[in-house]
Amino acid sequence: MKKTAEIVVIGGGVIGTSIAYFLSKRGKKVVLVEREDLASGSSGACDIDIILQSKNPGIHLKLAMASAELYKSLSQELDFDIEYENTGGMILIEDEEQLKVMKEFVKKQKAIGLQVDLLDFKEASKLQKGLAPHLVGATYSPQDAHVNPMSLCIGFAQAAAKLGAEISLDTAIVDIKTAKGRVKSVVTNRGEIETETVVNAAGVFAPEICAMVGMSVPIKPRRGQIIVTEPVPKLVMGDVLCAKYIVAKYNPKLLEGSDDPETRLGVGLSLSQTRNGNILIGGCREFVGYNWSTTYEALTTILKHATRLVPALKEIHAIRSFAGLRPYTPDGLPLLGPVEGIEGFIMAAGHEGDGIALSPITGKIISDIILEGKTFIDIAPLSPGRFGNTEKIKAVS
Amino acid sequence: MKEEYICRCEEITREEIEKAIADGATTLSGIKKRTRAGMGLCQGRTCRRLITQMLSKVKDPAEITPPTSRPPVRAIKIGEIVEGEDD
Amino acid sequence: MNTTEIAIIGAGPAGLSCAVEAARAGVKVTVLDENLKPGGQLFKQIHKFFGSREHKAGIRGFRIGEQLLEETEKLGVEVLLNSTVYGLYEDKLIAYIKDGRDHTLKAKKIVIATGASENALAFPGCTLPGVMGAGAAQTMINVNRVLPGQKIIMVGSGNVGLIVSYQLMQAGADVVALIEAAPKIGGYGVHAAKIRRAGVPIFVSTTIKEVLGEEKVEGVITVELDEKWKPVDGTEKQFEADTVCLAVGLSPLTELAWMAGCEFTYIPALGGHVPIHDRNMETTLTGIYVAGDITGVEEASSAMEEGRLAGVACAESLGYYDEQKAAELKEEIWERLDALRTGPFGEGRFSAKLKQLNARRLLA
Amino acid sequence: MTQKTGVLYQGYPSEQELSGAPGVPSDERIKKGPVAFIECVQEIPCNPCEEACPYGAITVGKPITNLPKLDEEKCIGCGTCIAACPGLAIFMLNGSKQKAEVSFPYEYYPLPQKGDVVDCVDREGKLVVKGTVLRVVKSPRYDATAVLTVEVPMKYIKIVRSIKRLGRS
Repeated sequence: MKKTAEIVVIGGGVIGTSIAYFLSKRGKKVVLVEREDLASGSSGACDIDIILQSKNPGIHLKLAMASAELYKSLSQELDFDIEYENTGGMILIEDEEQLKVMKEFVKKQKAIGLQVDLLDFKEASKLQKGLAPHLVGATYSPQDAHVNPMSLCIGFAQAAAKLGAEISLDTAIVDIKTAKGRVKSVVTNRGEIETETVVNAAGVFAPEICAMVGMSVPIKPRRGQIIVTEPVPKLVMGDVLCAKYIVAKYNPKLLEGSDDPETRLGVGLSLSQTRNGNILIGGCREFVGYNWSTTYEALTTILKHATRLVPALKEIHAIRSFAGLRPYTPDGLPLLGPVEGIEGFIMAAGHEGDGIALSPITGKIISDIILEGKTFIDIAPLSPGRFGNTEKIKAVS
Repeated sequence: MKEEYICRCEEITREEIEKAIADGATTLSGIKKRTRAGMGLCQGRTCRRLITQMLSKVKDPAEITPPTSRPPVRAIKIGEIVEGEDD
Repeated sequence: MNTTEIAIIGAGPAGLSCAVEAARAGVKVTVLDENLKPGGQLFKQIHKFFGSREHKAGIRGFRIGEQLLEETEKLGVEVLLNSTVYGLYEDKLIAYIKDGRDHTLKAKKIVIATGASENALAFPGCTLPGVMGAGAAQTMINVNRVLPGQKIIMVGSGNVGLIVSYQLMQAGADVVALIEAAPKIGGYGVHAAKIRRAGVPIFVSTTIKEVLGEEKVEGVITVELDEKWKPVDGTEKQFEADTVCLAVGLSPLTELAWMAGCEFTYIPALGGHVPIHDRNMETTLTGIYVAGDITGVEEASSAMEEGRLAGVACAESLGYYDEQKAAELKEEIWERLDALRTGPFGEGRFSAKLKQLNARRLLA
Repeated sequence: MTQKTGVLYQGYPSEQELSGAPGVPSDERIKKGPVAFIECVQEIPCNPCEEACPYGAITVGKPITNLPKLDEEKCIGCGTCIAACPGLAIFMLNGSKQKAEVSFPYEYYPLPQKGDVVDCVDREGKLVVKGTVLRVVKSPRYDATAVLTVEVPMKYIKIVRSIKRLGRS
């Protein structure tokens, strides 16, 4: 039997569920289709940071600041505890060279209105105990926060369902049918759904969905690995990164071919402590394709780096590690908005390591675009076709 | 009658797990995401079989496989991992 | 990074037997075990083993452990104790902690002999101090010489439940009752008879409804079950007890096999999901073998035979035995294994292992 | 719940199970003098009793799950098999005297002394009669399994199978 929906959202991660919620809130009949379970992709294999400081000054940081605002009231709005906490965040600085880079970064961020300061070692130690004495200082922003990404997905999905959305788990997309340049229906392993609007929020699998409409997008999986500790009393003040994390994130070319494993693996500290007390110790950035393995080299390199900056971690037991794939794009910005040449096919993927921070604002933007054709900010820099990849789109009937 | 704990490490009761199944969880990872059962020190060695029995009311136990198995399979002090053999 | 020819993870009956068999063929063998003493289950098994002379029947478990240790020392097997293997990585790299430092080991062949862990049971009060696995209680009394309590309720009538009840009494405790949820006793009648004539009542079709006590176990309420295993109201009984031992089966410790990428099959009679292996005990990953309870929960006697099988197969694949010599040795071991898997108790495991071997053929 | 009888339900062999077991001697033989009484009624893979008997009076053969068969003529009641049985399922009965003598494996401490008056129990551990300890054999070959012999009234020769553990309240 043929089902119909006004909008089909593909992907049960923090992006897809947010979009489903924001559209349902505005009366749209949404069907969210997820191949496995909510948060079973990158959203279930990441850290918990909503960090603004790591965003590139410009539209990236503006989106993150807008998103941070939405987060403040989200638990109440969803009537679901997403474990949101406005903890603040720091970026540890190890040497003078890094200090120079961070001074520049902070200046640009302040210009855009981010509250962030440069602290010396003494001030930094007041905020975060157990820092290594050789550190030269740290940045600090009270606006950084964290959230439980899995609870976020479940919270968004349950709230969307209450507003009439259908959450269809264990449902794989087989094909997307188009005619005369318009989306006609979505074929899944549980039947076909007629719809005129499809939102591709499939994260690292977005290219697979795009291929169904003859489009190629430069979203590549970029593996990260995280080590989880036993629950311990409060130790980490909030989101604690290091300057190397920033460098690794925005300069992949710098990392290739280096013989120092920390550089080659794009290792950068990303420390946060869940409400339950487990500490997440990250991270790294590697282009290894669709490979979710955890590696011995990453485990030892990440932990050596982390304990060099925060020696206090040495006394704690590691109980788990995991790997996740970030949907990387060449310019570090997501692909948001309609695809030229195919009516009703909306992109919402490619958030690299910022999916958690940008989840609420992506939901708002995509719902604005679908309902009003525009949103509070010019999203041209995020256009899916900006990489010149939309010429031969399967627009034939 | 006292609470009945299925996951001892994270103190998750039978009721919480039944709710997660009712909310649509069909795998051990799905229950782990929704309740934290299996996230503790023993990484599911104690509760995995009990939860599988609960899940087997809605799913064939042969298809109920554990979440991805990851190092470390024992709780290891981080200081010992970074203290390599060559250091 | 250390290297060796065969790395065996787990120095229990399976691991040690495998080491002896392989070392006897001349192979360089390294055994890793997280405990301070090798032998796994053997050193708490103070009862005499079943089987025939070749299975070392009539000898107490811990003495078999001592014999195996002597053989490993004589044959120059490297036994790394206090060595916790925490990762088996993609390129067969073994990562372990020994004496507080991180090490890695590369081996041509890896034998995973990590055994099984005790199943838990959930009931109100199951987290009270005094509720423990029967195996744990057995370790306490026979290895650590500490009594877990005085008045003990044993849950489960398999061989573990029966034998540990007997050994708890030998250690000076009283077993107030043994309860079994199934309608009949699971373990050997001779083990049941030992505890019945020592005054231990056995209640079949009975399970725990609740364990009483605030800080620790103070009592147990049991309830009877109908044929559909549903509690029957009004059949509650209350016992005074300070300890509840759970002997409700074991599950294979398969984390390392899953991590390495071995394929599994689901066989409840063997303890659930078990790695698929062939007649050489080799898994679906060439060079990675399994032996003992990790690949099907049986008893120590079968574990030792599977260990020997893996040892011979590894030696053969490394060229230390020619095909003909290896075939002879393997045939002998298979005969001893088959002998253990006969009779009303053994044939269930025989057909289960057959199913496991067939799963390998289907994949080949 | 009515308790069904038999080893699978009560944990010890019923009368019928014993009468059918090949390891159980005839009443006549028991009257003639000491003889092994093998309460092994389940086919488990096990044969140490066969090799322990110096007189070849016990046969298991192949497969080793066969129940042990007692040749009551060859058996002289030496008791070596009692401690050899991993299942502690072999006893020695002597019905040739005024009172019955029952020998059984005993692995508890403290051990009774020769001449002690002890509480003799049946297969359910119930006290049935007081008895006197005739012998306590603790040979190294038995590897920590002591073999006790108690003297009890003849009518209990097929009932008494052990004694209450000493030093218990």
